[in-house]
Amino acid sequence: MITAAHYLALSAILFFIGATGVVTRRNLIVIFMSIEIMLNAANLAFVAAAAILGKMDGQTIVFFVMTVAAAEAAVGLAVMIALFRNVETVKADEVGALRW
Amino acid sequence: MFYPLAAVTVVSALAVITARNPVRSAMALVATLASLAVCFVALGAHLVAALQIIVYAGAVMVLFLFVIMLLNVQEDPHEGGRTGLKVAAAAIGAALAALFGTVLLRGGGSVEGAWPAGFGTTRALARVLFGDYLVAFELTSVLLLVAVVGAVVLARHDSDESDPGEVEEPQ
Amino acid sequence: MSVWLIGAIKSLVVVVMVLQLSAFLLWIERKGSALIQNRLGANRAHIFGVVPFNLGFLNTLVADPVKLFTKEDFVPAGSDRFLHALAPFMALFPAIITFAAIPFGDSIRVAGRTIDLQAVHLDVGLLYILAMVSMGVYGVVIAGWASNNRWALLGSIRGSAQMISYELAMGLALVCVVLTYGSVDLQAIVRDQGRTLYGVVPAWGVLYQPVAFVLIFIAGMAESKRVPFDIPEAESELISGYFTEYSGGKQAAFMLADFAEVVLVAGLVTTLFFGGWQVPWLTAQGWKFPGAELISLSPWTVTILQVAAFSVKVLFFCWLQILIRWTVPRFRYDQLMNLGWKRMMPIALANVVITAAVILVWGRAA
Amino acid sequence: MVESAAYLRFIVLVPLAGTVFNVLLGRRVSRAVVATVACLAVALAFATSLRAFFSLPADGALIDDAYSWIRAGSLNVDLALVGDRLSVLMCLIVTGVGFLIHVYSIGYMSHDSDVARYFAYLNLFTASMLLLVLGADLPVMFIGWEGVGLCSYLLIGFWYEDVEKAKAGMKAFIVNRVGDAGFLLGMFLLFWAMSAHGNASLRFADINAAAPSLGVATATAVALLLFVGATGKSAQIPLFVWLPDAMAGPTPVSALIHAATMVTAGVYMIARLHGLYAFAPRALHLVATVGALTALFAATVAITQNDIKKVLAYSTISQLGYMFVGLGVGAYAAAIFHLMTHAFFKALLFLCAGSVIHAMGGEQDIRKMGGLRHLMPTTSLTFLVATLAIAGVPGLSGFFSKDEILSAAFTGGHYGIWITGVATAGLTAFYMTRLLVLTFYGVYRGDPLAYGGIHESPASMTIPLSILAVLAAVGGYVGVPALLGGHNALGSFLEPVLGSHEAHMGAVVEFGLMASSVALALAGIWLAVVLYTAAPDADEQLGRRMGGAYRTVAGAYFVDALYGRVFVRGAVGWGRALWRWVDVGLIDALVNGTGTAAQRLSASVRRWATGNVADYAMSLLVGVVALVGFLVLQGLG
Repeated sequence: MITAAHYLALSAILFFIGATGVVTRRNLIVIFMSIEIMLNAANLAFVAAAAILGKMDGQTIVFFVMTVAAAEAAVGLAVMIALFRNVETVKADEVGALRW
Repeated sequence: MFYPLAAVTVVSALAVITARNPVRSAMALVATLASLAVCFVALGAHLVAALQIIVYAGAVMVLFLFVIMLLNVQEDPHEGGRTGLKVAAAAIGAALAALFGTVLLRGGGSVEGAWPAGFGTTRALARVLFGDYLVAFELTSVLLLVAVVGAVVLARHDSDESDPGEVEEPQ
Repeated sequence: MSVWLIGAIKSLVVVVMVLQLSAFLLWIERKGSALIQNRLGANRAHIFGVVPFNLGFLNTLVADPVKLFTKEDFVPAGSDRFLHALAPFMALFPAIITFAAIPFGDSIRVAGRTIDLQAVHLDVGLLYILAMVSMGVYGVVIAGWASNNRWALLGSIRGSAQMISYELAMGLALVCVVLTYGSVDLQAIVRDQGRTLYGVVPAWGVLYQPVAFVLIFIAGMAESKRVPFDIPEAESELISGYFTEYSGGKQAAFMLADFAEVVLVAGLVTTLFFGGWQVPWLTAQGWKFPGAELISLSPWTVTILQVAAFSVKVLFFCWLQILIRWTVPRFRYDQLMNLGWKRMMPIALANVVITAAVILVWGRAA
Repeated sequence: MVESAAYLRFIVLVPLAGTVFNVLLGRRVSRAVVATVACLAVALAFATSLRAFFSLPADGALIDDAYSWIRAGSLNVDLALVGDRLSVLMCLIVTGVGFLIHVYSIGYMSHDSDVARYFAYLNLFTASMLLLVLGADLPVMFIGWEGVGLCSYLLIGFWYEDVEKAKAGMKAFIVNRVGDAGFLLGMFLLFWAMSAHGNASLRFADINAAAPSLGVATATAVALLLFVGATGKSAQIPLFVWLPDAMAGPTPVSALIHAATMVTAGVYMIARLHGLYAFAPRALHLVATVGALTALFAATVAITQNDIKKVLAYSTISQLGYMFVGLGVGAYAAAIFHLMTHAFFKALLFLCAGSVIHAMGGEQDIRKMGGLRHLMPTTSLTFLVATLAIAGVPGLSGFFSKDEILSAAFTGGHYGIWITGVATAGLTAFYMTRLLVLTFYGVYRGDPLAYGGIHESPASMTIPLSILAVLAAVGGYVGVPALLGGHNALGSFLEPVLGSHEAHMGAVVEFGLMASSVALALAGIWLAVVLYTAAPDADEQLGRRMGGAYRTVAGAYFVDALYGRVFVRGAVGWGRALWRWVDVGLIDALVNGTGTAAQRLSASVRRWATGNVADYAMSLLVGVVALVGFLVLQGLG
């Protein structure tokens, strides 16, 4: 019997994978993808919650999360293109001009 | 059905953060998203699943790939550096997963119980979306518009570079 | 367990149908293009070298795949082998599984069980198709990337840009369709087209949404990346575009995917605008011509007629696409983008607004 | 009886307008326009003063309450001007003499490149001096007091390219600050005392009226503090040292500021506050003593000076001493009388000296002059008149005013002071005659090549000289004492303001006094004529013969050197010590230490900001784990 707990655990694991990716990777695009994993982990939790409660609100939230994620991806990738045009890199640790 | 699906999801997610090549990461992410879509279907969220594929796999990830190719991001030979950070991150991430798992598991309940009639259908979602969340929905459209304009402004070359008509103007 | 079994059988039927149709299209294209260009076309595939035994399309049907699959599977140096191998399947797979949602007949009753003549009955069928079509782009992108070849990469970038662009117009046109029928369930949409207007004219979607039909047909052709939308392949410019570095079975997969997409477009257009499996004036009980008595037919007969009608319609639109492919020259890249963004998108948007307004004022047709 | 007269303010404002004009436009218009505007401004002020003079009420004053300046708590200070007999007389002196000096300056400064600035300063000085004179209360007077100090500084250092001259200006300013500190303290104390008696006003009328109720101790303290201010401004012992150096300025400036007007401000101030001083007899006695000592001291120094302007400077100090003697013995009217006659003849002397310097091309050493009377007849003649006037030759102005002071001193029983005064009169006659003889008589001792270039000054200079000569000659007849058949018009004119000081000893005694001083003066003249006509180098012989004593006197008793050693060097030493130990060692160390500490702290903290997103994400993650862990534990517990 698969319970909501299974899906929620899966969600937690995915979130952990995403968070780890954000911290360990240097490539900004991959970091971005890791963030998408985290967002999707949250989505999964929402959908599972909707299934538990039998209400549609969870799925509706997912709709909004997706929209925001799409907007974020559009702007974020545009930023990356602008960044690359200026400093010729998308490595997170090579873009430290504003440090200190 | 759940366990193989979960396995695929987790493995592909791991592939996203371990692959050296960004394109492979992206493809692994597509796999993750697709298997998550299947999870959504299993949880009765058909429309969300379809949207997941259309929006994420179909649009966002293509955008990612497009940018990767445009910037021609190569494999990173130094990606192996900072082992300490990686170990620490993995440890903390695991701790986080454990904590979340603890919390989430306590809130467990059946997902295959009696859903109300029409649960997960387009009609049901639309009813909520255009009812309780109408304002948020409309605001989302504004957000998207702003994001589109912002993306265009950011990614655009400077106008004096890209406009050859200006250059060819006779003196 | 029988649910699984029935599903498996249906899936198998659909897959085989699509693949065979695609292969068949290969022959049609060869002979059709010869017909259009006033030449003989493929005529060298003999059986045992005896001309009378040249059974036309059957020979080519067998010979082409055999030839393709027995060629060397070449992988260029410095490429990503895994992705290189993955790409053809990424191209072919979405094209084939899209058919899962397309109904090819009304539901039938066998041994007390109602079976939809549709691989999977999806509540969100139309969105599913859109989703799968959007997945098709990966094959192109990955192929170009994995080939470690500039032409291939250029082709894949062109291809992805083109597909994303036309997906937009297609999506907006599909919105009109959804508005018209009030459903995203393809079976429901087809059933709805079984009505007649004024008791005479079959209420096919093209009568309600002619603009959407044209848009979806054009966009669909663009999605299949065939002439005049073959910018990503463009032999004269990019050798062979994104699958320049492919040979043997993998190249065959790409070709198959192309033809599968042709079939898919035909199937989609048929389903949405030309009544799908609906035969004019044919009801579940039999033919009911306007102003005439009901000609009673057995359910099996009706089903066979429906499937046949669907097949004929699909074949017609396949042929139409091939006709266009061999008639119209290739667009330039800027023309392609202009058409997608500056012509079709605004038209589609206007169409959405007008449709919504009409429905708001007069109500839905159904 | 008080009459409102709003035109009083124009006496101050018109010269000020001249300043504004010359500051803003002076560099753009011609020299003629600059000079005309400046002179016209003073002339208008003089005319307005005349109007005020003729419309003076019989017993009372004109008041111009121009503006309510300070309203703070119980303190009410109005920017009010008062035109009573004293201040209007002063106005006439200031504007009259000032006008002549302005006219004289046209010729004197004709070769200078920065006339606009000169006349702007001069007009500003006139305005400030008139404000000082007309001010109805102490703070307003103080504005004028500071204003004239500022102008004095600016004009002494007018040729600021010469570092010595700029330094002289600074010296004048700094020494005056010492006096001003006394003035300010006196003012504060007075305000405190007045407030304590329920009348928080600093109007002169109120002060003089309230003086009896202040108590002798308070009145004495206030009077002494204000007198410190007066010694600064009027160059009395111990703050006289700036005046000889102030001769660095243009000579008309010396005439106007450092002889005729500004330096008399202290005298005027004490006369104004005579009601207060009347109740501080000890202070008054000190004033007289200081005045007498200064008079004698400066006269002795003047004998030994060889710079024509330095002689006149010490003479001025000496004559100011006379005025303070007058004040000190209670003869306020006599002091003002002497102030007026001194303004005439000392201004004339300075202007003549200026004429000589102008003619000699800047030469000021009298040892290199001589015989100039043939070349500069007008200057020579007017100088002679002035010399006789200051020497106290009967019939000329100095005789009457000086005699009045001396007789007042004797009458008041201040015999020591009287003796000092008489001795000073003799010395004055001697050194002035010495100056006259060495400059204009005998034979020319200067550069023979320059002899041919010496010429009489232009009319713009000689006409003021002539007018002043007439005034110096006859100015005394406004105050002819009753003894000589007069009725002391000035004294009675000022009586409503200053009160009367008529204490007669009898005709015989007075004649005796008069005769003794006249005899001493004539003796001084005779000695000087004999000595310096015969031997122009008598000073050198005297110096050789007297040695150290002569050098002491010639060096002004080394007061300057003493101040330099004690105060200046002390102040510099203190400043250096404070700079080195307090500023650098303490304050800088604190400031820099704070900065360094912040820098070190941030240097270690900023390592957190690596610029790497991964690290930020990591810390975020740690925080999330901690937070969630806390919540989980709380939820489990």
